[in-house]
Amino acid sequence: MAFHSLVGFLHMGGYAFYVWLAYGIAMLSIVILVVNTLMETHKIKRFVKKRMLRDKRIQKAQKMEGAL
Amino acid sequence: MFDAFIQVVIKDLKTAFRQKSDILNPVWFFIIVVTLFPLGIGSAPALLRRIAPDIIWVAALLASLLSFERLFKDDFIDGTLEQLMLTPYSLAWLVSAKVFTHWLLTGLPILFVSPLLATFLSLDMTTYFALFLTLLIGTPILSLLGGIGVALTVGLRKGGILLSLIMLPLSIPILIFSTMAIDAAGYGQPYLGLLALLGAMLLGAIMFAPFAIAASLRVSVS
Amino acid sequence: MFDAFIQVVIKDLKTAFRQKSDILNPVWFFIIVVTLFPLGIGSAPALLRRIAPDIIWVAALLASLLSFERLFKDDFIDGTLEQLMLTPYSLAWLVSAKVFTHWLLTGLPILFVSPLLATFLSLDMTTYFALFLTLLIGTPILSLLGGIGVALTVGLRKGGILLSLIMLPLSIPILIFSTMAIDAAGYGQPYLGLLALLGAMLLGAIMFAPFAIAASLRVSVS
Amino acid sequence: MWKWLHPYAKAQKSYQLSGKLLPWFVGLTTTTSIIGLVWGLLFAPPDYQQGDSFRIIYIHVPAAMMAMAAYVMMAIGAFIALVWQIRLAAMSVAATAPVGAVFTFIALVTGAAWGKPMWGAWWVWDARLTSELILLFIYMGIIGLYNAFSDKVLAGRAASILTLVGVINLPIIHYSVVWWSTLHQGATIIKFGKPLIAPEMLWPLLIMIVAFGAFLCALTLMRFRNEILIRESHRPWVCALVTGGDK
Amino acid sequence: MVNIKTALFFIALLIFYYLFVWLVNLMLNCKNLTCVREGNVLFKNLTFNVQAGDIFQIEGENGVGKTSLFRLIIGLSLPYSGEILWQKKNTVSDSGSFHQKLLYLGHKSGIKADLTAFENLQYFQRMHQSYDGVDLWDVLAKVGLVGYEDVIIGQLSAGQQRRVALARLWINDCPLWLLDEPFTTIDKSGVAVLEKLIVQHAKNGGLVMFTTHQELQILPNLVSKVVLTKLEQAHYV
Amino acid sequence: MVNIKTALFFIALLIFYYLFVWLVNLMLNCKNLTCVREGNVLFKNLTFNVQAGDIFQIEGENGVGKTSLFRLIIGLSLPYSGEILWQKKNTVSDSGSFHQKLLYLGHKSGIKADLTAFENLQYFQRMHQSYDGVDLWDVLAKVGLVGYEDVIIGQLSAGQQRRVALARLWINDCPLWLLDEPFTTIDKSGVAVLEKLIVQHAKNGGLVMFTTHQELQILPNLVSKVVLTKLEQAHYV
Ligand code: HEM
Ligand SMILES: Nc1ncnc2c1ncn2[C@@H]1O[C@H](COP(=O)(O)OP(=O)(O)OP(=O)(O)O)[C@@H](O)[C@H]1O
Ligand SMILES: Nc1ncnc2c1ncn2[C@@H]1O[C@H](COP(=O)(O)OP(=O)(O)OP(=O)(O)O)[C@@H](O)[C@H]1O
Ligand SMILES: [Mg+2]
Ligand SMILES: [Mg+2]
Repeated sequence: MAFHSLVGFLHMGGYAFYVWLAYGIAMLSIVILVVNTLMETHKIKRFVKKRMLRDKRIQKAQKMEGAL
Repeated sequence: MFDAFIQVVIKDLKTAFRQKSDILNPVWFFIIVVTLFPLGIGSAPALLRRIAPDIIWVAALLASLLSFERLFKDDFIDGTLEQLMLTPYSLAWLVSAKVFTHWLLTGLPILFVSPLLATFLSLDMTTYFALFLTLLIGTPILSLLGGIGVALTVGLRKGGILLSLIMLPLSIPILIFSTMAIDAAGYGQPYLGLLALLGAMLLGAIMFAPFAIAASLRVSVS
Repeated sequence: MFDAFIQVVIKDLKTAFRQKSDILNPVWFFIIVVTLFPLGIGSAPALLRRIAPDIIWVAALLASLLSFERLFKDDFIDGTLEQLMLTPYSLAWLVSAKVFTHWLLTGLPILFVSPLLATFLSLDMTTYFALFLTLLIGTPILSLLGGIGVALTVGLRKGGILLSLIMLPLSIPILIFSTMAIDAAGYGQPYLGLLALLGAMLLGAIMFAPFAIAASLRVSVS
Repeated sequence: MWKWLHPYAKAQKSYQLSGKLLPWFVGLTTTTSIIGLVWGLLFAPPDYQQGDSFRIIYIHVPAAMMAMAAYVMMAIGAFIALVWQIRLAAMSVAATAPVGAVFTFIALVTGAAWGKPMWGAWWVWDARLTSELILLFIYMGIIGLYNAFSDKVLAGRAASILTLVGVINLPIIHYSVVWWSTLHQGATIIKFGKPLIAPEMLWPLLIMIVAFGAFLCALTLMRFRNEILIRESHRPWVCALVTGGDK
Repeated sequence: MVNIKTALFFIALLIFYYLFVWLVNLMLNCKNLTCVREGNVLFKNLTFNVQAGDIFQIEGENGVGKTSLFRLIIGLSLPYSGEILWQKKNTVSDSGSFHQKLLYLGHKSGIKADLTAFENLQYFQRMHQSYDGVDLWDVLAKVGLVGYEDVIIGQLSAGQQRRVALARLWINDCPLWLLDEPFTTIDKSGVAVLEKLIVQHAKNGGLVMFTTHQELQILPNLVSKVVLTKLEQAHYV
Repeated sequence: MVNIKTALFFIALLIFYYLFVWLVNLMLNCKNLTCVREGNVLFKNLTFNVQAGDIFQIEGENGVGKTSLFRLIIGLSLPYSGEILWQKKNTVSDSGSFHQKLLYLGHKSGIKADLTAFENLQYFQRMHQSYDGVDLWDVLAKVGLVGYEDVIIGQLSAGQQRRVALARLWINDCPLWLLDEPFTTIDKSGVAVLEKLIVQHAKNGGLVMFTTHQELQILPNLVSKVVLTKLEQAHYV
């Protein structure tokens, strides 16, 4: 164990700002990437569902009166 | 009236956001141009700091210029511009909306990334602050002037570079005043007067440019 | 084969000359960008001379970039590009003709005006000579690389700035080697090695770029 | 060989296979990164020169290495995609690019945050830094190009072409930058050579490299699955997958 | 006697009524229009009036000046001589109120390729304030674009793109329609629907001017024609 | 006996002749074409053959996939599955010789707005080497552009521009013509001339495929039709 207390750990021997900045931004960008990936999966599935609904709608509309 | 303004802004923003890269593009261009210079010059922080305001302003000018065309050209090609002129609203008012959108898409992002570039070019805090202020006042002027240039060239099949030809001389005063202000800030001198001058130019541009743009558009479309 | 090449060149030149300003545009842009810098920096000949090669090269790069789009975009919009792909000739060969025309319309004029700008930026004879040589070898590479970028983005509704995003990193080595060569010349050091390197890059580009362009065009058109 | 595989089965098979592989990589990532981080942040001794600021190394170096590894993966994928016309390979290029870009970004930011206390400046135009920055630009170009196409098959091909052009250019960029910044550069930059690193510092670093590698693979797989879903969205198996709950 | 008085009274009323209607009536007068493009005289002293309920077809071979005439009328370009009156008022000096009453559909369709069909119509609707009540999904269904509401226009076929532009005919209350070849790339069933719509609009008191080179089904019996012919070389203005 | 022998000989000759003609004959085979755009299946397993002398009209409502089919055939995009054969050879692997025999006219007209009509045709002629003998002024007269030979295309009317594109039909010796809505914005007399030209081309052993939504005069009796219909939802590949 290189640090004796939590405060010491957070202080990082005087380099707290730089170390935690580096780790923080790294974590943040990784989290954003993961969330983005998961959201994309979600979006694709929603899109496919929407398209299946749309196909149904198109079928229903096939016999509409007075349409162009 | 206001609703029409907002509708135009919304439409243009939507069009831009549809092509997601489109929003980032002017900024990326700006960043890349700024990084090109150190690449050529080599890393000599003092030298870089000396020419930094100039580089940043030229890059902003070019980024703004490149995205100007988008402002009206697309609308001209697909006929939306014709239709815009056939709405009951004042054309000058509607084009102000387009210019405003353009600033939102280029000027504003450039303001946001400017700290990053200040770091790249090793600017100090005071100078950066002056740079930021000049960009804040200057980029809207660029958008307005660019609007005039684009409106004049939009009907021509090859407006692209002709536009830059018209635009660049017009924007030289802004460039000069801005770099003067920044240099003054770098030497610790007062630069409020120069800022005020820029502000006055902005006011003038806001008052007159929309009408110039509207008139030019009428010429280009017929 | 050769006839087709020449036909394409003639057609593109004719199209450009029809819009007379089109030939002058890239050069004007180049000149204006180069003059913007002294305006911002103020008159400090030593400083200017120090950054002159850099400015000229960045300006050449941007001028070349701005006129790239014209290379294919117009042809894409009016369907001429489709028709070009339907001729019995190799597409790579035909696009070489287009790239060659582009160089004739941008690289060559830039070479011609470079003495003028060297004077503006108070370059001495040796440095200018090196600058000229690097421009002579470098601008064709820019045209070829630009061809790839344009071919990739021509089908997109908003290629403009995406193109610069793709292009600029690719052309950085040329910028660096060229400015290195010019700087070396300025210090009276030999720079033939660097020129040879640029020449090798040119050869490589001539060999591979047409195929990359052709492949990209096929993607963009379909 | 590839071409004779049934054209419909390939994508679905790959989707399922990658689904099976994914948990393993996720597991590997979590375990190694926890071990690596705890060891590196808490137990590794401070550097005698740099103090505790050196702990940035545990993300900086793995991120920088994986940023390049990602590009190598993409290049291989792009080559396969173009030469053998395999759509799945192009998808893998598209899947890897954002991950590589984020790693590059992390390497840049952590490097900058390390540079400020060490060199006194967030950024200097050193060869390594510069080529890393250009790598980021190239990644952004590939991503931007891919996203700009609406037809993802075409997008994949375009991105593959650009990736290959980038491959040819990367070494050129690398050497040009190295020569360039060593030509004029005197003592302005404190050059960092290979640090003589103590084993108790080195071990966590190696573990973190494994963690980042596993993470690269995991994320690439996830994005790869997304790409497959998008491009196969007209196929019955995707519809069944979507309506039949999560799988 | 009372009878005659009341009869006179009613006759007077009728006269006043017609006078009133005539005064208020929607009316487009083109007076002595001459159009010169690049030094060529396209037509000379063209005069005609369009009134409520009229359907005018501008006819003439390619390049005779139909599109140029339309652009004159709506004020996108100015005539060499002559003037255009809307409700007796010059359209150039009073363009705002004229444009409010005008729907123009040109060779260029005026829709944004980057927006979806729905967004395009929404923008049009908002810009023209009117007809806020109309359900755009309904309109899109009417032009046969069910299922394409959220597709970006650039990804539609030529005919589908034109349909989006035509959808505007359902969401406006402008009396004057100027349609420059509205039927291009529209398939047969689509053309039939459009024809019906135009007839309906005229019946409701609208004014329609259109051009086309196609054979139509219903319209030919109902239209008045303005036939433009190529001028002889001698006709210099 | 001699008679039978000679008869047999001639019969054999005839058979060989037909075999020869059949082998050499110009022929386009589309086999099991499936087209997917943006995840929508437009058509599935479409198979048809076009032979010398055939005129094919691709029919179908807006957005059914006619243009997409043309682009597949000429190789501007690749089919999801299936293949196209020209003279029994795959068009993708052997595109050079196929393109030599092919004339395509799409929604985009493929002429340069900055060049004059004459220059455009000259470029086309030179790029295709063939028909050097044709007098281009003559051809331009045939498409009704006398007096517009030296006008920049951008300054012509919509129909006139289309006419310049169509002028190519007179200056090529490609047997296979693919015309995507060639008649749009062309006036009636122009359409009649085009129809005659197409019939003539087929008679001379050419192959024509075209689409249109307009009523035609001569062609309807001569064409074979490929009718595309919208697929039901169930048709996922
Ligand atoms: C923005 C600034 C920086 C960037 C972009 C950057 C980038 C890189 C890159 C690309 C590598 C190569 C990884 C590999 O070999 O696979 C690397 C390695 C390394 N960096 Fe940085 N770096 C930066 C700042 C720093 C600073 C300030 C330090 C320490 C003072 C540092 C220390 C190291 C070390 C120790 C390595 C490992 C070298 C090795 O491979 O043995 N870096 N960095
Ligand atoms: N560029 C494109 N990107 C994606 N999808 C497209 C694109 N162009 C067309 N589509 C889709 O493909 C389908 C068929 O289009 P296509 O242009 O082949 O129709 P078409 O039969 O030629 O119609 P039209 O009669 O209107 O010309 C359309 O439903 C459209 O949604
Ligand atoms: N942009 C332009 N600049 C100069 N002259 C033009 C321009 N557009 C058209 N003209 C000329 O004006 C004449 C009439 O053109 P116009 O477009 O009005 O014809 P049109 O009747 O609409 O023909 P079409 O049936 O082909 O659409 C043409 O002969 C053309 O030469
Ligand atoms: Mg017309
Ligand atoms: Mg079509």
